[in-house]
Amino acid sequence: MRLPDKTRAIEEAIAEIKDGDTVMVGGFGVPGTPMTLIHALVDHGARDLTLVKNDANEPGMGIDHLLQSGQVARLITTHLGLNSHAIGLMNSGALTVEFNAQGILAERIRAGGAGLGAVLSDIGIDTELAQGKQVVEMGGKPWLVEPALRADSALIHADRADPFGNLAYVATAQNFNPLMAMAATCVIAEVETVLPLGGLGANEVHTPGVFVDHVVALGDLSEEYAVVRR
Amino acid sequence: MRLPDKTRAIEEAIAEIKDGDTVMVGGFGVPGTPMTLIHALVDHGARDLTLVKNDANEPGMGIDHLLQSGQVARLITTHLGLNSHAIGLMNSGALTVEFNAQGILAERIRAGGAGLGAVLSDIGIDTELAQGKQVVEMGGKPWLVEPALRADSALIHADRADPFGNLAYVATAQNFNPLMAMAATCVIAEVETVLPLGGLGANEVHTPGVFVDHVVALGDLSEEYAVVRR
Amino acid sequence: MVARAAREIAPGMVVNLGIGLPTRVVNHLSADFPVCLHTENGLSGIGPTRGHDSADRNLIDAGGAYVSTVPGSACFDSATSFAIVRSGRLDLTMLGAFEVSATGDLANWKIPGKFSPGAGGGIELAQKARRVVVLTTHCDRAGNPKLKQACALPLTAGGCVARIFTDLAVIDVTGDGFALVETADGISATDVAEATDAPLALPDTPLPTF
Amino acid sequence: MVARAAREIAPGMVVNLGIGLPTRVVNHLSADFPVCLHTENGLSGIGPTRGHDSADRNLIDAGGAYVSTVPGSACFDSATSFAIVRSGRLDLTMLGAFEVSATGDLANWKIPGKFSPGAGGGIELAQKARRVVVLTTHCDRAGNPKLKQACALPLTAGGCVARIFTDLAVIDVTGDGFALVETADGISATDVAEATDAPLALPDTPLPTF
Repeated sequence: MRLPDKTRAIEEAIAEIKDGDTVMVGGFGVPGTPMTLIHALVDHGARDLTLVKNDANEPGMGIDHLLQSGQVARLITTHLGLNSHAIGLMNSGALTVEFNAQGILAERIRAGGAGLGAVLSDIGIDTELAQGKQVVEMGGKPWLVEPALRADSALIHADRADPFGNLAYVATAQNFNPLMAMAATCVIAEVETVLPLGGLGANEVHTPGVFVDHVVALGDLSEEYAVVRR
Repeated sequence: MRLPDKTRAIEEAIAEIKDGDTVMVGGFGVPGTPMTLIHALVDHGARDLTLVKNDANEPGMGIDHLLQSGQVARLITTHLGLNSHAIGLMNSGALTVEFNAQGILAERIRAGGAGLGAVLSDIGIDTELAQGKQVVEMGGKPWLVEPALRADSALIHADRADPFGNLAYVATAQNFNPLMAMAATCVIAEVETVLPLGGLGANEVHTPGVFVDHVVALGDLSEEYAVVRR
Repeated sequence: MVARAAREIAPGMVVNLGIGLPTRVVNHLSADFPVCLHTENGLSGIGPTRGHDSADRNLIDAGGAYVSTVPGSACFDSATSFAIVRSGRLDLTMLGAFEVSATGDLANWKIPGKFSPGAGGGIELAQKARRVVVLTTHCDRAGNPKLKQACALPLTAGGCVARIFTDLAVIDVTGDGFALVETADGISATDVAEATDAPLALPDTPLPTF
Repeated sequence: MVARAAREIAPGMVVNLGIGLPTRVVNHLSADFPVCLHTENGLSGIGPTRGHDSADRNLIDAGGAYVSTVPGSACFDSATSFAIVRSGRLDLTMLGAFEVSATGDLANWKIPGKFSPGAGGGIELAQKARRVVVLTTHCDRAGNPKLKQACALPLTAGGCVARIFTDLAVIDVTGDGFALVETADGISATDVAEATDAPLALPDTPLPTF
């Protein structure tokens, strides 16, 4: 028994993405955002996409490239505060935005990855975020139904991987990546270092390779990954 | 800013457990079962306990000591196949047993640890495990409501820890431990090695110390932790 | 039958082998066969079973057997382990059975009044693996058929079984009930039909043997 | 006011400091003060902020500032990070505010038609931290009071705020509305009452200053 090899050229890895797909994108700010896969998706050209991402990065960075190119119809997110361009698109009606509480977005994605239907939560139950949500009674208390989220593809950034797709993250570049890596039909991971099988210890794996479909080795990192000067 | 020290003597760590408490116990078979904390709880003597544990270990091992001493009124579990003694107690009515599908028990505990009310699942929906469960409609489909589980205390076994209670597990000794370590008011971890602060890398932590209340350093491991001869 | 069942595993699959007979399938997979074996107690990439003296006290499968790792193994908690199962990442599971019905219902966890140790992870494996096959003796110890028109025992999951490997035959569960696919060497279609408590469709072509 | 707010942190607490003014509290905690700072993007044990040249590109707080770790820091995913918040493991959060009501309602994420970038993690922090305190200027840039009988803006969470630190005063939210606890040096109770758009209870004893 040996574990299969899932390393791919980047074009091959993202070839399956189609117009109208839902695509999850890891990252919280710069850390963990798969900048290179995002550029490949711009080149690929799939349109009418629904993106799921914590934030919209900053103007001219990360998923803002996909917003600029007009490939995104809908964005499921938690906060756009650092991207005035995204807020402009939202206010003009060119982009439909669905806001979630951050931890609830995380749980909805995780529920999708765990094969659950939904989670019940009381977060935001007395705020406008509760509007339009299904409510169920349990134990004499009302709960909001927060449906599981899955995607056609997930774009993941990891620090290290092996050819089977076991992934390890560093620092705050973990964020939504391990959750999204469970919740898509096709999971594509760009990684800074591809180690040989066995190079990543069984106990240091954050995302088991079972969840991952394609591993793309990054070359030298572009400026977009670097520390942002503010 | 320095992180607080949570290392304790074992008697002090388990002193808070009271008659009638719900206690989660990590482990799947021998790996990850906190054998030493279990013995301390036998010595402590709290009665009328509800235990939450994947399995009942084998006769004369692990939580079987608590069953033998008559301290357990109720057991929430997934499988008792290796403990004929536990099955005998169940059949005689001396022990109330609630069976859960294994992954659903894991999710119910995780939901408790994540501050959710419940998860919606379709597991076992056409079997007798669904009997008596609340059903909700979502997206035109019926779903079982699987309520979150929390406990008064959780007994955890980890391989390594630092004094703040950051925990790391090895091999299949992980199992329910990281989940239960999130889901109790008082989380007590026995650990094979206590490293100084900083000795456990930030990226190799499986359970953040924020969830852990007491860290108990183990001395030499007893025979109960060893490979079982069958 | 175990060797025949092992050939059901296609290259690249993620596979869970249930407790009992299915576990033995691992001995029929070569060292360079590309496959990922999963066990629900938290390991992907199971390697060969270990004896007492070379066992790692912390490394077991869901049945309690001591196992090893392979290069690229990963360990995870029980929630992640069943996330793999429920989210459709398990290509195949091989399970034991007390009874299988002609519509693919599986009963393998409870004999009311006699045996009720809990279902463990069996319900999720049976309900959510992309393909569920059963590995079992054709009849129970008393000689009663395990393949029946309908299950009498409490179900593990309904309509989940695609194929059954027994000591007598390979049988598919089709929309029209059981269909004989192969027989064991020296076993006739009539032998299989007589040991099966439901109609058994025969192919028009000659039956292969295993 | 930031220094005063820092004294609100008791030894041993797990604390989340919101974006804006609250983040500055970290500069008023000594190196040996026992506390665990949490940031919702996945880090417990935040150390001092880093400048551009010494920053780690992968290590930021939820506001995007480059931070450092301390011995014993741990990194985790966003689901685990909010599990900490929602399950009651966060002893204290310090948040900014647009408005706080006399019943402790907090509005800090949306000004309809002007500012609606999404609430991020604010709703969960406000609703689930064991103690929520607000750190804000007493009035907005136009001079309008932020402490009001009722919030006009969409709520972040209802009845969550226990105490408010402003440039003028420390004010508790009690069952009977706002109660003045301390004033800033040189500020009278009358000054505070005039800048507050709701009744303000005064203590019978002399007011401490900060």
